[in-house]
Amino acid sequence: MDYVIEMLNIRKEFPGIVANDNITVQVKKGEIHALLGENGAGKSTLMNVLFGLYQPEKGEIRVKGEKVHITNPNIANDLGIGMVHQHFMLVEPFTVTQNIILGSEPKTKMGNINTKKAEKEIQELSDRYGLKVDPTAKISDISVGMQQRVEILKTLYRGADVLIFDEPTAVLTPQEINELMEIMRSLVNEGKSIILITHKLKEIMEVCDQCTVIRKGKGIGTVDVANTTTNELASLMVGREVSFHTEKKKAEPKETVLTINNLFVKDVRKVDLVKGLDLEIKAGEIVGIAGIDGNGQTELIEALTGLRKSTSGSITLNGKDLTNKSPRKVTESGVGHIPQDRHKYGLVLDYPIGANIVLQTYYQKPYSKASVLNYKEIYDKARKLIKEYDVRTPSENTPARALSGGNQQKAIIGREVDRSPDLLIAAQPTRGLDVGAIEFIHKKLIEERDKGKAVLLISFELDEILDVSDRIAVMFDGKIVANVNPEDTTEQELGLLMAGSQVSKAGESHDSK
Amino acid sequence: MTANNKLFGILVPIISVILGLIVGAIIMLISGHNPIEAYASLWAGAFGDAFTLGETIRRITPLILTGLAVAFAFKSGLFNIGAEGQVIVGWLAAVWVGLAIDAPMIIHLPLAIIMGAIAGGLWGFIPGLLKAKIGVHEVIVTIMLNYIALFSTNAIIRSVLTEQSTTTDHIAPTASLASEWLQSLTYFSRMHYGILIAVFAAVIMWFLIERTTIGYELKAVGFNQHASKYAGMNVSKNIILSMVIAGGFAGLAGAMEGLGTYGTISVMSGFTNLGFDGIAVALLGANNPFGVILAAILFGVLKEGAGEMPTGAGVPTELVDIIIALIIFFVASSYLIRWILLRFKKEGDK
Amino acid sequence: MMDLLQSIIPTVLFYSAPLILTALGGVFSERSGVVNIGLEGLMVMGAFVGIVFNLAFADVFGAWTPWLSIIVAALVSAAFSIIHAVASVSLQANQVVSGVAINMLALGIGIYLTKVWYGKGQTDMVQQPFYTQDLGFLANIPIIGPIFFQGIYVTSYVAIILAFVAWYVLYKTPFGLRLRAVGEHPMAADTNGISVTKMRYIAVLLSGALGGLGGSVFALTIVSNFSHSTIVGQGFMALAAVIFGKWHPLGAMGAALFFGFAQSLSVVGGSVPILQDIPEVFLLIAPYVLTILALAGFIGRAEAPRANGVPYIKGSR
Amino acid sequence: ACGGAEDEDNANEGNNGDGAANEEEAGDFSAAMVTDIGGVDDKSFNQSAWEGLKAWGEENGFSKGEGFDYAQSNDKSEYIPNLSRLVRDEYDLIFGIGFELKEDLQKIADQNPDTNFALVDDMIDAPNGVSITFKEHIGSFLVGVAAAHKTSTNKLGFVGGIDSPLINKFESGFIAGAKSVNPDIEIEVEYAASFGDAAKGKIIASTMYDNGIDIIYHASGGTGNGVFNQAKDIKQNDPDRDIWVIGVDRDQYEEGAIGDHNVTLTSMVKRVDVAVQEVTNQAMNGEFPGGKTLEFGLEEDGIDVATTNSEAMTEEIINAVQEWEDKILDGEVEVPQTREETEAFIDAL
Ligand SMILES: Nc1ncnc2c1ncn2[C@@H]1O[C@H](COP(=O)(O)OP(=O)(O)OP(=O)(O)O)[C@@H](O)[C@H]1O
Ligand SMILES: Nc1ncnc2c1ncn2[C@@H]1O[C@H](COP(=O)(O)OP(=O)(O)OP(=O)(O)O)[C@@H](O)[C@H]1O
Ligand SMILES: [Mg+2]
Ligand SMILES: [Mg+2]
Repeated sequence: MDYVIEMLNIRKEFPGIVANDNITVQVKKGEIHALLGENGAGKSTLMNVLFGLYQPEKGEIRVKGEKVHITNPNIANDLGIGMVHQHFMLVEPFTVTQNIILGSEPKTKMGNINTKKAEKEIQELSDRYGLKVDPTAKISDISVGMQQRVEILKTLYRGADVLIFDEPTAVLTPQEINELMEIMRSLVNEGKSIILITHKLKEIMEVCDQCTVIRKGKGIGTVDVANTTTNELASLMVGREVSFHTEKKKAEPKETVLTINNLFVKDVRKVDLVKGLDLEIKAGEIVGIAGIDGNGQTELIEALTGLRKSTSGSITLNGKDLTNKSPRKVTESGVGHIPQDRHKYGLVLDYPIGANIVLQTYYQKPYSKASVLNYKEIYDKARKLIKEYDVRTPSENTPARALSGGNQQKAIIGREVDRSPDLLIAAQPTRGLDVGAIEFIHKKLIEERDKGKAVLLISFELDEILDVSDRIAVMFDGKIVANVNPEDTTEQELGLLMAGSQVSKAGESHDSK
Repeated sequence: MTANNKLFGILVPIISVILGLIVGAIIMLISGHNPIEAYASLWAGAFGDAFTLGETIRRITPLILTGLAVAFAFKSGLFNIGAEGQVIVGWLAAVWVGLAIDAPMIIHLPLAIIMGAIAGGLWGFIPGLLKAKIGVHEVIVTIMLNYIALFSTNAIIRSVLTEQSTTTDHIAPTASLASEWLQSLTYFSRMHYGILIAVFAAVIMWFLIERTTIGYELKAVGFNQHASKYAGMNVSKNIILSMVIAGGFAGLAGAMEGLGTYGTISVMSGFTNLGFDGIAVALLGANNPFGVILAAILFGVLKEGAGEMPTGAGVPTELVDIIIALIIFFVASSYLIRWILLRFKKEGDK
Repeated sequence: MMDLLQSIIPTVLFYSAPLILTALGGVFSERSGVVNIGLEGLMVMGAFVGIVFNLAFADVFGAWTPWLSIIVAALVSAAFSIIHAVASVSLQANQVVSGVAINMLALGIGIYLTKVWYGKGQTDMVQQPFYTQDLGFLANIPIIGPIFFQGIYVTSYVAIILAFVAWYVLYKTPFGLRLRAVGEHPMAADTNGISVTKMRYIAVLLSGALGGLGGSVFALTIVSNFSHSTIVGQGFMALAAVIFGKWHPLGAMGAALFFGFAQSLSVVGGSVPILQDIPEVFLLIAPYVLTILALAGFIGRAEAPRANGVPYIKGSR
Repeated sequence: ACGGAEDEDNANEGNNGDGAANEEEAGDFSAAMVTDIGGVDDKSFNQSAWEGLKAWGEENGFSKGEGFDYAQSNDKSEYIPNLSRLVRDEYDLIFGIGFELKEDLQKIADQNPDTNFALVDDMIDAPNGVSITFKEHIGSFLVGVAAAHKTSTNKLGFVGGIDSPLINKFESGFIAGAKSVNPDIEIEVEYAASFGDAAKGKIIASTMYDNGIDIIYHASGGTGNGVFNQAKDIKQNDPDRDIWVIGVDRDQYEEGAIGDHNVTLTSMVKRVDVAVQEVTNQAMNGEFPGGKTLEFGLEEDGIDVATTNSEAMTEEIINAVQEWEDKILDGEVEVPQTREETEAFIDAL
């Protein structure tokens, strides 16, 4: 058999846990091979072993039939293995070119970096695979999608034949995902092989040839994608039946909770990103905001939650003005917020999970009296939420850092929902989570709605928007350009709206200025 | 695991101290001195009699406070290299009040102490404000403020508190922390009531940090400013507050020197080093208030005892600085000690 | 005006040179992600070694002694800085702590050995310090010559040239790119096959060498002997220059020159009519106040290398 | 390289910690001293004081640790423990060297009425204490005279450590001395605000020499290192230029050596050794002048003008100095000690 990569009976242990337990993966030349598994199943670990970042305790790796010992990434590079990591490995203040050549820089006779030559080569590579990357741009200035293409270029520049993608689509917009799929296909056409880690079964069905499923560190087996269904893959992965469509009753919207009127917000660089946005949300409905990243969603959320000042317009909650109020004021007025970056905003990672549970309420009774904390109350509360929201943690004293992403997210949702806010803002609440966790979170959002709360859902996952929302507001260029009913629309139509192709509506909002 | 961590938390400093002393002994052997004699005289220098014991306690007092000053700022992610300058202005303010005001002790002494803390706090406020509002690195501002404190204080001593003299008059007895009783107990050492204030300050810090919403906020800001802002905390206010309180502790250290040990303030040609030693104390004490007390005791003992080494064993006092530096290294590199301990444990388990 | 410049510039240059050298060391170290509070100690070590070598070998090497002294000082300080590297790179120590320990250790060792070797708290004055000189034909250039190239320590220009070399190395060579990558995102560097440990060791050793150079140049141009008060705070000023200069070699050089300028203004100020009536203390604190104002006013938020101070542990996030 | 006999003696101290067996029976009188920050090898008055005490001890057959000793202070906070230790070790006479010890010595003297104390450079007020001061203004006056005769630019410089009454005494005497010789001489005065900032000393000296000053008198401890450095640097570059430094406290001839030249014109020497020896002898003989202030000046050999640099200190200058010395001794000249007195002095010229 002409396997390019064979990982045979790999075992990798971490203190107290067997991350990979006797897993075998065999990848043929020119195929896209999927790795599927729940959060923490051991996919990233396995690939890090292949890339030389970890050493396996047992097992054998063969590249093109030859047994190899990959003790560091240099060796992997030499063997033609490249990896696009789950968390990007890019140096932000550097340019695209600098990032790509880092570690294998072309030199002039003088011994300094031959930037010209490098830029030319990268431009050529980029053109060849249709990657559309500007070699002179700074990483901090380019979009997430382009950053990922830089990561791909990095591997190609080093002459990789086998590319590993670790959850590449988790951070991408639908358009970018489609582009990526194209890129993968063209790579395979050029004779490269790809290993793709993803939680999105649809993607596997779309581009992959084979799929190896991992559950709790053990290899469950490899299936031929052409002969399987998403349902089969899902049950292989979690070991039980999974329902994809979220069950929910029809929404019964009541009085208006949130009113946004002609809102303008500038971003860090002092450019208007929200430009005269109007939006209303009623009690008992979930409004989903669909839109491509960078159309002002982040700024909108920040303005809503008091993290950023708006330059004009108004925000009203239950008839009370919330414009440019402090985050504390906003929270106290009855807004809950599941932030899109849970590590940056959602948690103090070094605090115990218990202390994180009272992040906004520590100063209130019963958690403190006259500024003195009441730890008993705090930890009682924490224990209650941990149980209720199925947060898997050794104890409420465990630092939040030690929890997996999914469990961190559950803790945040528990905290926000428990305060019973009139308006719950959920930004990318399921990013990077496995289907089990996603199911749970969607259920919670719908429960809130059913309790008569207003929910604002911002997501780049069209599936999620279509599945959970009662009403979809399409955001483009800082404005809501369309309100659609999820039942009467398709991904296709949404995609067009998100790309700003509805001329008549744009003209309408022009008048309102 | 957590029980293990606690055990390590105690074992690591102890082992570090032992290692530091061993390496110190090796250095002495190499340079032709007798380590046993040297350590014996060090011991005598710190605990030999009531006087040295009193002096050792006197020396520990400001070290506790500057240790707290550094540790407190550390808790909210700030590095207070400025304890040095805060000590100086605290000292100045306390002595100033001690000299200029005529009041009964019950008012005078607390006022002088508080003014010392306020002056130190003010000296912490400046870098705090600049950090919070403009994002200027606190390390560089505190370094600069150390010099400004030094030169300004010297100028004030010379042209305001005295007429071109280098030492002020003695403060009024009503503002003095010195105690005839303590002195008589310790054969005229300069031990004073400040030690009680220092220990009390450590308790205050512990309570503030561990038990109040203020501490909750300060630590949160130290760990993650974004999340703190998200949670509705005022990040700027907390940064400033942290530096002010830290400066207050250092100012108190200065007040201890001014009201307790010396009763005066003199023109200084260089830094007191209390602030820099405070960094070491805070580190060895793992930024924990009670750890700070223990670390201050250790350093106080070593430094006081060192005075006896040249006469007792012909060993230069600087050996103690070397030992202290080594101890800090070992504590900082506790990874190594943990690793070795784990090895031992594994062997033992088998 | 000319006279004033002619008296200020050489002063600025000799005062700043040790700061420039040491600050460059700081730039290398911190650019690689290792905080270096220990610059002061590295300077102390440099001053100590420079003076001791000079005292011991002046008879052997004659006029070459000062040059050899600073080279030896650089080497020994580099070796000394290995302690900081081991602690902060290999043993994942808190780098600030390790730096503080370096400061205490250097002074302790310096004075201890001085006492053991010379039997007293300070050394004698060296017989072969650096002397100022006119720099060849440059000194004859009209206007510029007298101001910049007459009566100057060659070491001052060595420092300035090294600043440009450092800039070239950091920003133009593969080595520099790798070093900066390690300080910004060590894991990215690691996945690109760059040894984070190796780069950081090299950077810390460079800071040791440059700090040693700075300390020995200070001792051999300004003080001429070694005692506990030879290096008092210059290392911290160099650290301030690193930050003030935004972790850029030329920025650090500019900052160091600025400190030198402020320092010399506080002396020369006395003879400038406008400044004469200002109480002395204001001139004394001027350099420090100006630095703070400059940071608060024009320079603003300085972004440290992102991974500065964070030990790199393979495989963690 | 350099280092006189005293230094070699010091070098041995490290090893005889156990105290070699003493050949002679120790007498029942003993004396010791506490240094200020700097220690007995500071090439300044601590060293000088120790030399005096040692000379006394050797004269009487004692050895270090047996009959006489010192305690070194590395920090202000160590004065009290050091003084107290010596009291407890039952020394009969304890010296505090330097005005920095004033407060602490006073305190210890009050607490220990049975021990005798002596403070160098400042006054204490106790029946069991004696104050030893020096007429620095007079010595400074004389080096001012020497400088006035030596200068060819008629511009002199004075570099002080910390601006304080003590250092003002040096300044006043120097100005008065120079102006007495030639009222047209200009004298620039600068203070470094520190006794240990060589860089500052160098910058000041550099500015002064640039401004045409050719002789600088420094009373600034370690800061003076920078002054010497700058002078030597100028001399190295231009051996023909006449550049001088006047040293302070002890003969700083060594510091001035540069090749075949020496930039130390002279030094204002305070004979702390003489004073210490004198007072110790008095105390041993039961004549301790408790409660008194002893002022050491020319008559007492407490002040001296160094003439080691015989090339620079010409016969003519030495004679001139001698002349003014006589005038002072005769009471013809009253040397000012403060800035006000100096102004009056100059006006009267
Ligand atoms: N560096 C590490 N040290 C200790 N344990 C680790 C480490 N990295 C991963 N693990 C553990 O190994 C297991 C597998 O983790 P891995 O990151 O491979 O999962 P994954 O399948 O990639 O999950 P996800 O889908 O969330 O990315 C997890 O249980 C995790 O706790
Ligand atoms: N250095 C480490 N030591 C111990 N456990 C680790 C370490 N690094 C990772 N883990 C474990 O890895 C697991 C999560 O890893 P994983 O990469 O799967 O997270 P994730 O769910 O993908 O999170 P993210 O939202 O960051 O993508 C957690 O169980 C965590 O405890
Ligand atoms: Mg993963
Ligand atoms: Mg993940």
